[in-house]
Amino acid sequence: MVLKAFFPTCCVSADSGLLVGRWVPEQSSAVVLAVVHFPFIPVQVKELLAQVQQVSRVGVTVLGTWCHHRQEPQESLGHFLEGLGAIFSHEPWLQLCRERDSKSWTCKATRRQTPTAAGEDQVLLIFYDQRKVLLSQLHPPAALPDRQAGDATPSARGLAVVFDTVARSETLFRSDRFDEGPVRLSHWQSEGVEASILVELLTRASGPVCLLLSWLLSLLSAVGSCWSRLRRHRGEQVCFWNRLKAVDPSSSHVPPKVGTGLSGSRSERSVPQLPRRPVEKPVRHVAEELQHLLQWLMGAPAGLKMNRALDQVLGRFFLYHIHLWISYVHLTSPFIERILWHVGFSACLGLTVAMSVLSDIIALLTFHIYCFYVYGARCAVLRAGGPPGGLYCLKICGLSSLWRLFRGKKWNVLRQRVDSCSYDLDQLFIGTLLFTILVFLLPTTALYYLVFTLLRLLVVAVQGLIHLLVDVINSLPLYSLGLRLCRPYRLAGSLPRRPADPPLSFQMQPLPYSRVVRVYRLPSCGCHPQHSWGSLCRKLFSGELIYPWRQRADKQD
Amino acid sequence: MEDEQSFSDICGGRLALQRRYYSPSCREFCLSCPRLSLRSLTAVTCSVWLAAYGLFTLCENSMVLSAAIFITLVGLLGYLHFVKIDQETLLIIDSLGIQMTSSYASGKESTTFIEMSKVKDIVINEAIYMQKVIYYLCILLKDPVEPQGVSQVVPVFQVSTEPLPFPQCNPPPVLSAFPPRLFFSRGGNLCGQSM
Amino acid sequence: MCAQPVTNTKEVRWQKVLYERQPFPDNYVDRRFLEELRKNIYARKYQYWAVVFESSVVVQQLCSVCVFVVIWWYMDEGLLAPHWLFGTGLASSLIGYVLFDLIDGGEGRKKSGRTRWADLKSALVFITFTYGFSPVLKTLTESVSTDTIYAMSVFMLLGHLIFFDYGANAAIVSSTLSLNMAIFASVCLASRLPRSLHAFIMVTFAIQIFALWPMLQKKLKARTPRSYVGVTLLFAFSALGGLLSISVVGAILFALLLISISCLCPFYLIRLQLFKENIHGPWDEAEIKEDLSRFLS
Amino acid sequence: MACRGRGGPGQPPSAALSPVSPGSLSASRTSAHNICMVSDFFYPNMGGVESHIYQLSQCLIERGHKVIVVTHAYGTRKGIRYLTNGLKVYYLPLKVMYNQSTATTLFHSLPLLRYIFVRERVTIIHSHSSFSAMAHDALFHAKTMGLQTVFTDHSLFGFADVSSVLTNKLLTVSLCDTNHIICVSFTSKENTVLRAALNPEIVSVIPNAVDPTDFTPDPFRRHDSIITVIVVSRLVYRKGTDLLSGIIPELCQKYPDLHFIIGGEGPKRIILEEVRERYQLHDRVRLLGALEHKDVRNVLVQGHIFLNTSLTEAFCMAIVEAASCGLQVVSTRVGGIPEVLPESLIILCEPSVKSLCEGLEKAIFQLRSGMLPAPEDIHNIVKTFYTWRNVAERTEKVYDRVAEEAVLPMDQRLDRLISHCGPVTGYIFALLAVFNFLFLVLLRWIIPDSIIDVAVDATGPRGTWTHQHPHSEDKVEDSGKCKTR
Repeated sequence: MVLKAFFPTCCVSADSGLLVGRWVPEQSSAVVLAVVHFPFIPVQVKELLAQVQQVSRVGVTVLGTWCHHRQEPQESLGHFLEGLGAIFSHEPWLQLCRERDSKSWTCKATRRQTPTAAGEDQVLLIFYDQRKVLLSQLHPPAALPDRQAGDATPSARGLAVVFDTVARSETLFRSDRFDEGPVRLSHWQSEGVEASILVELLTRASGPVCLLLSWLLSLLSAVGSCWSRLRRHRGEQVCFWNRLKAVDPSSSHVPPKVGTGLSGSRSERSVPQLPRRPVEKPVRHVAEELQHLLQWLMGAPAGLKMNRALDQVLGRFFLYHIHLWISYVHLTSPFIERILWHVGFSACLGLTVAMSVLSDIIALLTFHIYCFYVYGARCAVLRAGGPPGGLYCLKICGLSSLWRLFRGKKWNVLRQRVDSCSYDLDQLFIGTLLFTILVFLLPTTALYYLVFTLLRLLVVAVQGLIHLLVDVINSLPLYSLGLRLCRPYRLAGSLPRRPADPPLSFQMQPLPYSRVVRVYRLPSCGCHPQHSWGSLCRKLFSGELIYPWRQRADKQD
Repeated sequence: MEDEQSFSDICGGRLALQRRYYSPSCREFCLSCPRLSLRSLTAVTCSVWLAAYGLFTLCENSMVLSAAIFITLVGLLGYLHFVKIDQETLLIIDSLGIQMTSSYASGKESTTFIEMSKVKDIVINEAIYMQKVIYYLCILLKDPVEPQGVSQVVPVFQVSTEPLPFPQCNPPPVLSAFPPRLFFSRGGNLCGQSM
Repeated sequence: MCAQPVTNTKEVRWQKVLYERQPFPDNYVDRRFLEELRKNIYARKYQYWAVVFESSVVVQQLCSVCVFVVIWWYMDEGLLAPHWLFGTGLASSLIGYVLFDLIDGGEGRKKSGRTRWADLKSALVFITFTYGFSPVLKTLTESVSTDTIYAMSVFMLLGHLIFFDYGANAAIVSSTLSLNMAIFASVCLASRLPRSLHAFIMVTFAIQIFALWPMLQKKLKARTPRSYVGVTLLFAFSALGGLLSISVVGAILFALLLISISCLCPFYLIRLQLFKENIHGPWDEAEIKEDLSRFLS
Repeated sequence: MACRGRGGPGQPPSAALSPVSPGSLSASRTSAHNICMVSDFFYPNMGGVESHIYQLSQCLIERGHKVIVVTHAYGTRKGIRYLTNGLKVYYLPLKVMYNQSTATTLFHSLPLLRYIFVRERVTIIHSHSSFSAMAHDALFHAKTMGLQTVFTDHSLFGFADVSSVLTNKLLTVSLCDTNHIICVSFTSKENTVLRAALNPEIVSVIPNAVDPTDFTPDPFRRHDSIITVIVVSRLVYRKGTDLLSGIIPELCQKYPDLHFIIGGEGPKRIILEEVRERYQLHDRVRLLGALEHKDVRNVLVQGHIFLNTSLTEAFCMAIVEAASCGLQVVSTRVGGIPEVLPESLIILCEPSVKSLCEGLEKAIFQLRSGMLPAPEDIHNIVKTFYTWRNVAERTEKVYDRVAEEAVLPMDQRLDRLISHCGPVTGYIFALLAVFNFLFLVLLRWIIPDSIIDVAVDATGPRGTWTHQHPHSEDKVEDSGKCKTR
């Protein structure tokens, strides 16, 4: 097996000395962590290593020698380095040499104890950036649980071992060359801890800052919405009083109070004109639009030939309903206003709360559309004076069973299939009569159903969009994305190498954004729509009620 | 050490294979297909523009022309950036891993690295691809949970539509790095039929 | 069959068995090849006049449709008073009802176990529902164009003729569907009449001619074939007469149609029998001739 | 066939991967064929056709031929798989229309089939089952490409109704220029000859076979205090389930110690359940539901009498399997059933409840009086009748004969279509054949045959399966993995 030596790039220009690092026998790879410079006392080096080993629980040892020829090759140094191998016994003993022109590297690994003296392995030298490796995490994070458990023997495999080793032996990097320690080391922090502390602080801080920023952002939006709400309300009030004042002199018999709207709503045709409140206005607008729509439907919509009598009956019924709705909204609007105003403060709890509240308000204010949809779809017993006829769902059911009768078949409930059946003459006659009538009335009801279903779908789509947004906000890993943006190397995806020159260098490739989102996605609580598109369309066609955002169990009751 | 050979892909186009040996334990295979030829580019652009001009003379709306130009540009950019692969490189480092790099015509590079410890096997598999049946080289990855199983199959050298240069029944030289082995996918259990 | 060297090939006779290895090649064709082939074993012999007699059912049904359309036309034009039609219909229904029981001396009634009370109830249901729905029928197709209604009626009446149970044993026959199509057509046509009373009477008449009349016919045909032929002729001539009063060309065409169905078609059927070649053999799917439903009842 | 002019850069290092040119192949060994079995019906679908294809292929591989199977994808089983002994199966992604048969347009399968035929260097196309649209498509394409064709018909068809008139016409078209046809029984041969208006000389009769080692008797598994009747078939009308529903109450009332075990599933199961309920026979009539093929033997050995109520049958494998297990067989006298077993082993009845009841009573009487031979004896007689090796041997002769024959060139093929299939159909299909040819020319222009790389033979004279993979086969089988992309 080829021996792999991972060498930190920061030690490339270090003086000659000893290589300190970890030996991973199962992969036959040597992870060099630092270089101990001359002069040193072997005992002290051993002590230091023992300390490090105790703290980090990584088997840090002396791996071999490092020789940097700045001047002419010194024969004596070579021999000296050879001799060191006897003091620090390690198997295999690594000998790394860099020539002056920095182009040529020589790398040898010798095994002493092998009886055949030619125990030289092939060595593959790989450079790595110590700082980046220290700070980053390899994905997929396989070694993570091990480290948390504080297991002394890392079961990480492959490259994760390198990461693990570097990350664990942080204590080794505490000292720099300005320290007055007994042993001088060369590693990524050896140029001075002070400077790097700032960097480190910044990096450490970037995480919380990201968190804080995201929180601030949501707070800001919430406060903003609250503020705009407050301000608009105050402005409206001022306007209202101004208008009242303006009205007062001309028509003194109108009492200056809010309740005037009530008297206005009693009049038959005219929609109450008085105070227009922020909620009432759009609601009223929607209601008016609905009225126009109904009037259009009561004529000959899009040139369709509808049954006049049924058309009129249905149209009048829905118009009456809209009228009821308008008066209801008008009556309750002051309370709703107040409630909404207070509810607006819930936005302080975050953007998602505000959006959820918004979704609920939309649902509340489009209740009439929902009602129409239900009436159109099936004869719900919501009101005493329910709509005439079972409308669409009943009609479809009736038509399908009568069509079976028409063909002389019937639905067998026990066997769940269509059987042929011989009917009596009078059954046939009445069935066919009803079938004919239903067929000719179908277009009228279908059109009403279609229009109201489209309206309902619009509302559902808006609500769904809001839910989706809330879901995305809830589950988006803001911290990880921020980290990826600011410090791409912290999340290392794969580790490509560039074979520029024989010594391979080891580069970190940041995780792509899509994978960041996928890996760090928070578990979202949002319920996904139960229906597929096909089943949704089928349900729409057969006139079943659809509740895209509700659990199936709720629908039973 | 470097040598170069030329092959034809499954559609009959030319492919060049370069082999580089950095060291006995580190080899690189580089498969490059010819760059986008000016002639085909011109032909496509001209045909799109001619069609647009024909449409323009019919409906006399100059939007058509601008839309055609826009579509051509966006399509070309998209083609160069996402579709057209100029070169695919496979770097194999013994006992460390396999790195696959594909460089697109626009200069975009996408790199994947697979650790050797995750590689279960390298096989040539056979598959139905569009209206063809092709051989392709792929890397089987080990399942971390179940050591016998295969968690993923990574195809190598998928120069867009030319999955593997398997010309003239010659085993691709890439395979000399590994013991070439044809992968006979088994039928598995067939409804309990004893076979 | 396999490469066994056989010395006395001539003495070995070929057998139609698979379990023995025979000294013949696999593609050997014996003299006995196809000896079990039979042709036209189930072919029937037809008598000309019998076929003509059977074709009268078709003629009857064509005439029914014709009479219905003619009556509707008269009503639409205002040439026929609804009261008169109702009276006639009622009278003929009563006569038919009495006849229905008289022909077989009440045997059929005993067999089916249907009481007169049930008959009365059915009649009441017909009348009440039709009368109750007639205003709805009147306004039902207001917004639909007349051409659409005509097209639908023609389509439905054709369907009625196609699916009617003429006594053939085929998958396409469905008397229920045929009757329903006729009622549908009559409702469509009735909704075009000027008043709701017209509509009511038209639908009643449709029930009489499409539902009750064929029942009587069937019994007549089974019991007294001669009177049936007479009734058919009478009915055909009355239908022709009615059509003649509306359109001469139509009447001539209709007469040609009736003649071709009752005389020419039987002739062709018998001529074409000569060319019949139906192959049977051991490969045919066996038919289950017994009635197996007795095990389940 | 495609010819490769130039060799690759550098000579092929291994024989397994060397280009196989058809010329050199035929020179080296005339008797070895490259056979492609095409049918919509193959494992994991179960049935007579499926096991026929599989067993025949195995025996042909054993005899040194190269065999591949082409069928359509079943669920997630798509792509290319290898079965035992390197039988290569292509599961093509074609749409299934009805009853596991693919939809046919006569054209859409040409590109893939042609690619497979070229890369596998197929010389003989062997299609199976007249219900399989893919089989007919493959015949059509193979003739366009100039390959030899063989067709095996597994079913019988009547002549009486409209649907059979139409299907027979299509069969006439499909078989009119097929080189050789194989039928599974003499009745089937007569039927096919009549249906497709063929020359009987080009129709061979090669029966199906049963692996006798799979169906061995086990007399200890059955209770001798009672009499058990076994029925194993799909519960559909054509298998006479309606007759069965009449036989069960009739005989159960007569013989209190008679039990029925019914294996199989189908739409008619409900009437059996109704009968069982109506006559309170829950303890005596057991409905096992769908059976896997390996369980059939375990069911068979539990009984004394095997009852087959089919209304039509080309070659009834079920009665051979039952007889091989040592059961007395009672069957209807329809189709090719009388040819299958000798009189001593089978009681033949007319397809009616009365006749079948008489047959069963006769069998019960024989059983009680001890006149029946021992199961072992029956097994020993039956196992000599039908073996797959014999089938393969005889099929090989057909291949040898076909390989000598010339495939009709395009003009003669058109002539034959027009003269043989009637004026209207003939011209229509001649036109379609011309279109097919033009489509083939187009495909050859887009992807020339020389570009299509040759597949590595797993079986056949240069098969790599046996030489290279005795170990890996075991290993892979143990892990039970199956994957394709």
